[in-house]
Amino acid sequence: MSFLSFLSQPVSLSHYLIVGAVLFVCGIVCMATKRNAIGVLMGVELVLNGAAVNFVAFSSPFLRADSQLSLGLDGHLITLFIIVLAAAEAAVALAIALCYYNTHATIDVDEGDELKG
Amino acid sequence: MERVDPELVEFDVRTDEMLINMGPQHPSTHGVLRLVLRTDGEVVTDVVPHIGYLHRCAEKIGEKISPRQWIPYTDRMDYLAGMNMNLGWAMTVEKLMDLEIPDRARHVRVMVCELNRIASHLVAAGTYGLDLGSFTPFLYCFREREKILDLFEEVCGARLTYSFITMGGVTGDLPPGWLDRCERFLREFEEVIPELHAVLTSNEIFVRRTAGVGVLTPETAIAYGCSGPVLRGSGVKWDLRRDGEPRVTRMYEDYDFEIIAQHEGSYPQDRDDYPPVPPEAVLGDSWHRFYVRMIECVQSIRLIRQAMAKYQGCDGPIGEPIKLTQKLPKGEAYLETEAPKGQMGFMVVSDGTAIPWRVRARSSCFCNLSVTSEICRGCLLADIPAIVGSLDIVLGEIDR
Amino acid sequence: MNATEIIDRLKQRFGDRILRSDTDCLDPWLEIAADGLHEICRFLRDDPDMRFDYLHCVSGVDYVEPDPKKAKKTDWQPHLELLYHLSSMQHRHRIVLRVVLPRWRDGVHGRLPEVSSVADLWPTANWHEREVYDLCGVAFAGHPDLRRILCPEDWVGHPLRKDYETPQEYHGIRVK
Amino acid sequence: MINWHTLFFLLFAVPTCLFAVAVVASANVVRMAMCLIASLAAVAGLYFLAGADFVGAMQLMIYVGGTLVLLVFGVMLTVQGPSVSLKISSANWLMAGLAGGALLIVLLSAVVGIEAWTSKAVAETAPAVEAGHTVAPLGMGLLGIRVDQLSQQDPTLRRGMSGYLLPFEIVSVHLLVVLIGAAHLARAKRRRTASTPATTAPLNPEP
Amino acid sequence: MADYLVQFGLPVWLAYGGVALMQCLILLTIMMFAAATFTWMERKVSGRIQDRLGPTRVGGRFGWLQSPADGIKLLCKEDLMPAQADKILFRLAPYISFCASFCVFLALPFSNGWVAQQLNVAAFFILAIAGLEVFGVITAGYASASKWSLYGAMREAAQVVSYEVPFGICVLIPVMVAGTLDLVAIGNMQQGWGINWMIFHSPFMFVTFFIYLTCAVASTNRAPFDLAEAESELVAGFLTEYSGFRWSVFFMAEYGSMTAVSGLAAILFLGGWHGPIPIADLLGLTYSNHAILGWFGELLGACNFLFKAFLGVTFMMWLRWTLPRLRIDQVMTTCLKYCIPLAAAMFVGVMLWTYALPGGILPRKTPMAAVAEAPAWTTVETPGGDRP
Repeated sequence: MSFLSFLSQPVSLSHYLIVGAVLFVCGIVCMATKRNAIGVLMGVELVLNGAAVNFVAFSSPFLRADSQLSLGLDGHLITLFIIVLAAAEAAVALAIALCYYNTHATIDVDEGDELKG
Repeated sequence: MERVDPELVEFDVRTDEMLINMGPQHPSTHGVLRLVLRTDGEVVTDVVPHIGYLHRCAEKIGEKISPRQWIPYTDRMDYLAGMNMNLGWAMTVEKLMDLEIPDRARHVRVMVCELNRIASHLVAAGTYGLDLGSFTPFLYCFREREKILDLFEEVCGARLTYSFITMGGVTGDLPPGWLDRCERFLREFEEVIPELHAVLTSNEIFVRRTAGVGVLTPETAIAYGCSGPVLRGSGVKWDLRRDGEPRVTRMYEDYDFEIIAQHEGSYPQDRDDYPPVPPEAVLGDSWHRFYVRMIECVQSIRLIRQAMAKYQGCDGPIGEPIKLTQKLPKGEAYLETEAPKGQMGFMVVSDGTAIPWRVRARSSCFCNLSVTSEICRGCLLADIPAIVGSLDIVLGEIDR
Repeated sequence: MNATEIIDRLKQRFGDRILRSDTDCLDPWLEIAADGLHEICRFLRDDPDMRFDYLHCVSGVDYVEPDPKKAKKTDWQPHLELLYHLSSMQHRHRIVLRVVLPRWRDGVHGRLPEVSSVADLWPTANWHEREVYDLCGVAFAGHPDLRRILCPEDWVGHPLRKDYETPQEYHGIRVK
Repeated sequence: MINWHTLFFLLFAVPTCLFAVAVVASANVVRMAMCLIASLAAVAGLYFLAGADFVGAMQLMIYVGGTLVLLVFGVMLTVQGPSVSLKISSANWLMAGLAGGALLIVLLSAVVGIEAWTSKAVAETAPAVEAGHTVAPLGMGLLGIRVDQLSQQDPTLRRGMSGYLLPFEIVSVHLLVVLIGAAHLARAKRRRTASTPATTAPLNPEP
Repeated sequence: MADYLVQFGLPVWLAYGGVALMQCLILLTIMMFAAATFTWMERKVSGRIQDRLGPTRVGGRFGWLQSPADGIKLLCKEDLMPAQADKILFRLAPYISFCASFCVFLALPFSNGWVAQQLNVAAFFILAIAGLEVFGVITAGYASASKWSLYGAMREAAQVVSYEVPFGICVLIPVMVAGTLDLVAIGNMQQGWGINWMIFHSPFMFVTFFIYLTCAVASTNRAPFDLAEAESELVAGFLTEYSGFRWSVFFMAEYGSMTAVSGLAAILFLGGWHGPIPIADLLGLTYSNHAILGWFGELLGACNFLFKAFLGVTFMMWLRWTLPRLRIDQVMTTCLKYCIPLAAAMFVGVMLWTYALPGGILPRKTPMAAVAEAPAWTTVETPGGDRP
C-alpha cells in the first residue's frame, strides 16, 4: 500500500512503532558490525531507545481510538526504569571498555581473541 | 599535597605521557621562559626550563667599554629593579678601587634602592595574582608602582632604566620638594597594603592555591643557591643588608630594620595588622614566599623614612662620579648586594687599564629558577604558574 | 675562621695540590690543581668547621692576548681560569677557589679543557657549569646534563673566549 | 490534511531515523557519538509529542545529559590515533544489511498489518489535555498509589494495581551497586615500574 | 494569545505558528539585549572594582555604544579554522551550546502569564536543557584538534557534569516545598510581602540559596570556577581556536545561561515577579479591576523579575573580578565533599521543617492547601480499601 497515503493519515500508533522499529534495527546492525567497543555500546543504547519509544507510544492516550485501551501510566513508568537502567548499564559497560583498552592498548574488539581455540 | 614520586605516578587510562611546551610566549611565564612539561593527565611528572631567549651577551660587551659605560647594561638585567642593579655594579667597582662615598650619597642610595624594592615587590604581587586568575590586585599594585616611577622620573629623568647610581656616588641630588612628595606616597601606600592583604594574602581561594604548593626545604634552597625572598620564604634568616660583606653592611649601618623570615614559627611583627599565617601553609611554600615579599615592603617603608631623616640631617657633597678614562687598579673584586629578587653578584677582573679584562654578573633568578624542576615534580598543571610565579623571576636578569 | 687559617688547614690536608694562594687581596683566593678539585670541594663542604654550603657562582676567565703587539707585554702565559666563589652561612666566612686550565686540551685547537664537575656537591653548580661550558668552553666531566644553556643548541664556538669572532650569519640571519 | 500533529511528528521522527542510520553508517567513532546524541534528543521530542512530558524531560536529562556524556568521555579517553575510524570490510556490511533489512520487513509488516494500531481507528478529535494535568499521578504511581486506576471495577485487575514501589527501591539499590562496581573497575591502578622508558632517558625534547 | 488571533479568522495553524515565532523572536531579542548590556556592564563593573572608568570612548559619557561596537568588530573579524580541525563539528559546536542556553528561556516565566511555554515540568525541563550545553564545549574542544583545547574541554565537561548534581538538589528543595514543578505556580505562591519569599521559608532554605548560587556559578563556568578558559595555564581552553562570530556565539551562550540561571534563582528563591512590597496589589493593578491595569501589573512584575536577574548577574561579575581561580581538583572536592552533602542535608532539613511547621514561619498558603485545589483524586487513601 502506498507509503505516501500512509503519511497523510493522522499520526497514529503505527507511526511511532515504525520509528521504534527503525531504531531497533539500526541498533542491532550497529552492534553486529562495529569493531569499536564503544560503537557496540552505542548499538545497545539504540536498541533500548527503540523499545522505550514503543512503550511511550502504547501509553499515549492520543494515538489510539479509545484511550481506555492505552497502557496509561505503566508505559511511562517502565520507560523511566529503562532510562535509569540504561544509565547504569552504560556506566559498567564503559568501565569494562576502559579496562579492555588498558590491557589491550586498543579499543578494537577484534583484538580480544585470547579465548579463541 | 605531598610530592608524588614519578615512578609511582598513578595512571587510570593508558594516556601516553604528553610533552607540553609552556612558553616561550605564554601568558603566565614572566618574559620569554620556555617550560617543557612531561604530564600524565593533570599530574606533571617532569619540568625542564629552557632559557636563553633574552641573552644579549652583556658580559662580552663589558670587556670593551669602561665600567661607567656599562651601567646602562646593568639596568636592563633586572628591568624591574634598575636601581639595585646599578648599586651592585657601582659598589663592586668601588670595592676594586677602594673608593669611599660621602654620607649624603649613601642615604640617597638607600632611599632610592628601597623604593625600587617596593616597586619590584608590587610587580611580583600583581603578576602573581594574575597567574592565579584574579585580575584586580594587578591593577591596584601597578597604580601604586606608577607613583614610585613618577618619583624616580623626578630624580633621574627615567622611569625604568635609571643609570642613577654610579661609582663614587649618585649622578644628581634630589630635587627640592621631592622628600614630602615621597612622604605622601608612603602614607598613601600604607593604606593600600591592608587592601592587598585582604584581596590576596588572606583570601581563602588564594591560600588554597598557594599553601603547601611548591615546598622548598631550607637545605635544598641553600644547595641550589637560592637567595632573597625565595630563601627567606624557606625560613633561612639571611639578608645581605645585615649578613653581607662589610662594604654592603656599612651602607645600612645605622638603619634599624627587621629581616623577614619565619623564625621559630613566627614572623617579626612590628605591626599588628598583618594577616596571620594560615594553618595549611607549610614553611617554604609559595604562600610564604609571597608573604615575605609583602612584609618586606613594610620594612622598606621604615628604611626610607629613616633615610629621609638622615638625608636632611647631613649636608655634604653628593659625591662626583669617577672619570670615564679612570684607570682601574689591577686585581679582581666580587661583591653581592641584596636585590629585591635575591643576591645579585658582580665580579670585575682588571689588568690595570681603564677597560676591565672580564665582567661577570651572577643573577639571583638564575639560581632561583634552577629549583623549579626540583619542586614542580608531581604537582598539578595548574600549580606550575603558581610555583613559577612565587619564585618571581625576571628573564632579563637570567639571560643577561 | 679567616682566610689564612682555611688555607693552612687545606695545605696540611692536601699538601702538594694547593698551589699558590693570596690572602691580603680584596677576595682572598687559593689556587688548586685541576685533578684535586672534586675532593677538595667535598672536604670544604662536609668538614664541620669549614661547612662551605653556599656556592655563589662558577666563572670562567680567558687569559689570552689576540693581537701579537700586546701579547709580548703580558707577564702570563695564555690560559683559562675557573673561579669558584664559596661562602658558609654558618661560620660566615668566604673563600675563592682558582683552577688554572690550558686553553685547549693538550694544545689541540677545538678540544675543550677537562675538569671534574661539582654538580653533585652543590646542585646550583649544574646550571653555572652549563653556562661556563656554553660561553667559555670548559667540559665538565660527570655533569648530569651538559648542554648549552644560553646560546642555541647548535651554536658554534664559545663567545666569551678572547679570540672568538662572531659568525657572519646563523641559519640565514645576519649576526654581524 | 497535514495538521500540526503530523508536521511535528515528522519534525522529530525523521531526524531520529536519519541520525540512527548515520550512527550505523559512519566509521569515525566521534561522529557516531554526535549522531547518537542528536538521535536520542529527537526521541525526547517524540516523547513530549506523545504526551509523556516528564519522561521526555527525564530522557533529556538522564539519558542524553548523563549517559551520553559518559559515553563521550569514554570516546575521548580511548580515541588515540588509529582507533578513531576502524574500517569494516564490505562483506560484513552486506551480511549486516541483509539481516537488518529482513528484520525490518518483518517488524513493519506487523506494525502496519494490525488494524487497531493504524490511523483509521484514531478518533477524529484527539481528547484535549485536561486542565491541571500534572505529573503527580506519575509520582504517586512510583510510591504505590495507582491514582489513575481508581475507577477500575474489575477486582482481579484491581489487585494488580499495587504500583511500582518495590521496583523503585530495587532500582535505587541496583544503581548504588553499579556505581561502586564501575568505580572499582575503572579505578586508577598504581603502576610499580617506570611508566615509560622516556623518563629514564635525559629529557631532550625534539623541537 | 493564539486563540485571540484565531478570532480574526486566521487559520489555526498559522495562528499558533505565528505566536510561537513571535515568542521566539521576543526571547531572542531579550537574550541578545541581555548579552549586549551585560558585556558593557561587565567592563563597567570591573572598571569600578579596579578603580578605573571602564569604556567611555564610544558613545556618550558612559560608553554605552561599546557592545554594539564590539559586535560589529566581531562580525567583521575573520573566522579562522585550524587546518586539521574536524570541519563539521567545529562549525556546529557554538550553535549547540547557544541553542541549549536559549531553550532554557522557553520555560522561564517573566511574569504571571508571560511565559513562552508553560510546562508543568518547567523546572525539570530547565535542568535537563542546562545539561546539554556541555556538549557544545566538548565538541569544540575535540574539533579544534589541539592539545590545549582538549584539556580545557575535558576539564569543563567534568566540572559541569559533576556540578549538575548539587544544582539539581538545590532546585529540588524549593520545588519540594512548593509541591509543583511549574515555575508559574511557584512564582504565584510567593506573592504578597517580601517575607513570603521562598528564601525566608526556613533557615535551611536560606542556606540552600547560597549553595544554589555556588553551583550556578560553577555550572556556567564563571568566576572562581572558570577552569575551561583558565588563561594562565591553558591559553584560552576550548575557545583558543575560535574567533570572530563563532566566538561571539559562544560568548552569548555563556551570558545567556548566566541570565537564565540567575532568573531561575529569582523565581525559586526570591519571589519571581513579586517585589518585596506588593505595589501591584496596593495600586490596584490587578486583572480583577481591569484587563489593561492587570497588564501593567504584569509588566511591573516582569521588570521586577528582570531586575532580580540583573542582580544575580552582577553578583557573578563581582565574584569574577575579586576572587582568584580554583585548581581543578579543588573544584571537584568543593563539589563532592562540600556542595552535595550540604545540599542533601538542607533537603532533609527543609523536609523536616515543612513537617514540623507546615506553613513555614508565617501562616500563608501551605503547599498542601495549594495542592487541594488540584482535582479531587489527589486526596485519596491507599487503594484496596473499599471506597464508600
